[in-house]
Amino acid sequence: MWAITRLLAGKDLRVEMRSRVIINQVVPFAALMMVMFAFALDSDTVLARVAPGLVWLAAMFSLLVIVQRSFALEAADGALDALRVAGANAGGIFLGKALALAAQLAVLEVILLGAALVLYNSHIVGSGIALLVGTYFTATAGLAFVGTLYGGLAVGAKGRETLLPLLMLPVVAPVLIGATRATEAALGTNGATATDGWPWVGLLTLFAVVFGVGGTLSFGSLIDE
Amino acid sequence: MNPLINMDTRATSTRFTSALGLATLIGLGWLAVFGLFLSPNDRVQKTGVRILYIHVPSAWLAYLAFVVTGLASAGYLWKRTRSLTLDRIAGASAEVGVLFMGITLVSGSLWGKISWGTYWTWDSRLTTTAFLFVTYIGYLAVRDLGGSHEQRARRSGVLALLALVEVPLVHFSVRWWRPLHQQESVAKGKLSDLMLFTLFVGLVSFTLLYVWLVMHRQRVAALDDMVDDGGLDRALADRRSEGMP
Amino acid sequence: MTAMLNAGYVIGSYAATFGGIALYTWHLLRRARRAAEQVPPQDRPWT
Amino acid sequence: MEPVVELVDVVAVLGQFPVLAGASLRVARGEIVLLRGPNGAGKTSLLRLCAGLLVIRRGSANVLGVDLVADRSAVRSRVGLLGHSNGLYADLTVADNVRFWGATIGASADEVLGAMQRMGLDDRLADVAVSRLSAGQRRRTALACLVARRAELWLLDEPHAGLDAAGRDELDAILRAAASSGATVIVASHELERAGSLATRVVEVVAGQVRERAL
Repeated sequence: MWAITRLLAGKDLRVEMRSRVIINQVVPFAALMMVMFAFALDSDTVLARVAPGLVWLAAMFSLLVIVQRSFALEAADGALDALRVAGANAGGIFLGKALALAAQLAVLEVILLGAALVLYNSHIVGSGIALLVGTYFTATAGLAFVGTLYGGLAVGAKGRETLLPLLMLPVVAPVLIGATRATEAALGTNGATATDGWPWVGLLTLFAVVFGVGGTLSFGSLIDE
Repeated sequence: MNPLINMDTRATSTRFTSALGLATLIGLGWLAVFGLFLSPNDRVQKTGVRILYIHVPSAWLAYLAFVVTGLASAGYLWKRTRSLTLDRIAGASAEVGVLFMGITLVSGSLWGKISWGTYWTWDSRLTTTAFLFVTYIGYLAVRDLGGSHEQRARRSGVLALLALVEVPLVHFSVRWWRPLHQQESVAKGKLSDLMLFTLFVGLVSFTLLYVWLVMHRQRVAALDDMVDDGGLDRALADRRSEGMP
Repeated sequence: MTAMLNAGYVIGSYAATFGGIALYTWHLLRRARRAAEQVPPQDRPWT
Repeated sequence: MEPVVELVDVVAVLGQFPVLAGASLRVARGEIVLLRGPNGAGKTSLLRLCAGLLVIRRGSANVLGVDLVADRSAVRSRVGLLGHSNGLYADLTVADNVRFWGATIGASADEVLGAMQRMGLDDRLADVAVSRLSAGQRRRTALACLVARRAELWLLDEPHAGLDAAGRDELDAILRAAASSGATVIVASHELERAGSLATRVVEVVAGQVRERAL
């Protein structure tokens, strides 16, 4: 199982290295979202206040795009069939895809957070760095697991472009809430302090564990006919 | 013509469901009469309390439906109790649950308009309910994806179990997010005997309604599956005669 | 005035609830009849 | 000897359509069986079924001693399937693809290299992205991935399509060598002249069913 995980994650990252779709298309899309939020909200004080929420909202919409891309790769030339015929462990496929997804998402989130600091005039407080890192890892893992799980379910289905957001967005709502609150605590938004944030990291961890385990166990029955 | 009385078609009806349907109809009629006319106004909530007689039972029904969906799905996924009937019950129950969750949201927001002066607040119970509603709409969409019956059952079974784990996560995250949630409004214990009785009538008749609806919906699903399978024989005959003179 | 308005909300909620139930039931029984036409009665496990 | 493939009255559907309508087929070890028949007759489905990818609605199927009705997944790692699609990642290079598919089935780097050479893949192609290859070169790459698998049962869907004369000869030689070393080969092909000389037996697939036919 771990061998196929490593193989698949390596393969997905290599595809991204060669095609640069995420770097050339998804990152600009996410940055554009951050600018559009500023147009829509049109107030520096409001922007500074809602910056953490906007970062994670943009991350979530970008996740939808990355998941579509990740599974379009497998569907394009029948690679998913070939993986199944190769007898690849389904749990391994799940973890491999999720790992690559998490790595791509992680890079994207750093850029989004940087954009928020520059565009929305937010600041990281010194005591919040550990919290921010904790939030970042747990939320990214949770998002990647959910994305892979539902992406695999929708792959090959008719109308998958529209089905995926319907299935995924309600499920990632706790991540949006948890990551936003924890990031607010780390940035000191609205006078929140770092200690307010740690329970949220606990929730994010629980979320990631539930969907990581659930996905590894059930992925085989989701992608099989 | 009331569709509930129209039992003579015998499509998915049996003597049992007909009797159950009749009992449900009487219960619902009784509920309407008691809820709208016979029960008194509440001291605090005035006439708004009347909405609770249908709101609380429909919310109860919806939650019951989703629990049944989860249990039936678990039953399907567990190898020793695997049967497509359980899968169809899960689907039937989820559909009825979505209907009543929608009804609950409508009647709840009307009640909120009377009691709080607003249709919606971001209170944990309301928000969780709204998320459940959307989650199970997605579940029903996945059931419609096509493929074999077994594939449908497997996919949607996994999804139902994930949704079941998801509910507490959503609930608690929303609760921490907005700690200042509304007080439990029904459990304040100021209801008169007649009010409690009306609520009781509501709960009983909605539970009967749930059983009646799920039995029928499950049988419709069984018929649909049989039509699919029976269609196979015809399709096979067509297929074999391809290219024949 | 508010009493009138509130009565409107109450009636509205009853109409939505019972209307929703009736509509769904009608739809369900119609589906049942349609599907049953294609399956002979002896094949239905509940008859 | 126990047959490698034994299908009895197999029915399989795609959506509502029965792609296989009671197909029966017996293939012994070492055979090279040619499936022929009109488009849409069910050749592709027959191959996918043997690879454990299709749900069996009726009938029984046993491939390499595995009961496909009970457990389809157990047979998958032991067969090699080349379908209509090549299963290649267009953004990766030829070498990346062959290495990836080799690794998924546990083939060593040398075996993969050898397979590429046997399929006449130029060393200069190794670092070219698959998206820039011609259809024939892609087919050769996919075949190299398949050769590296050393499967017990080879299932090939129109393997000659898109290949030039040299490629076809190489493929035929590889299939003969595989069969003589104990593997079993089932080929669906329109190239009757060529495949006919390759096959030990020709089987006609018509309307989702199988009819034996003498050479």
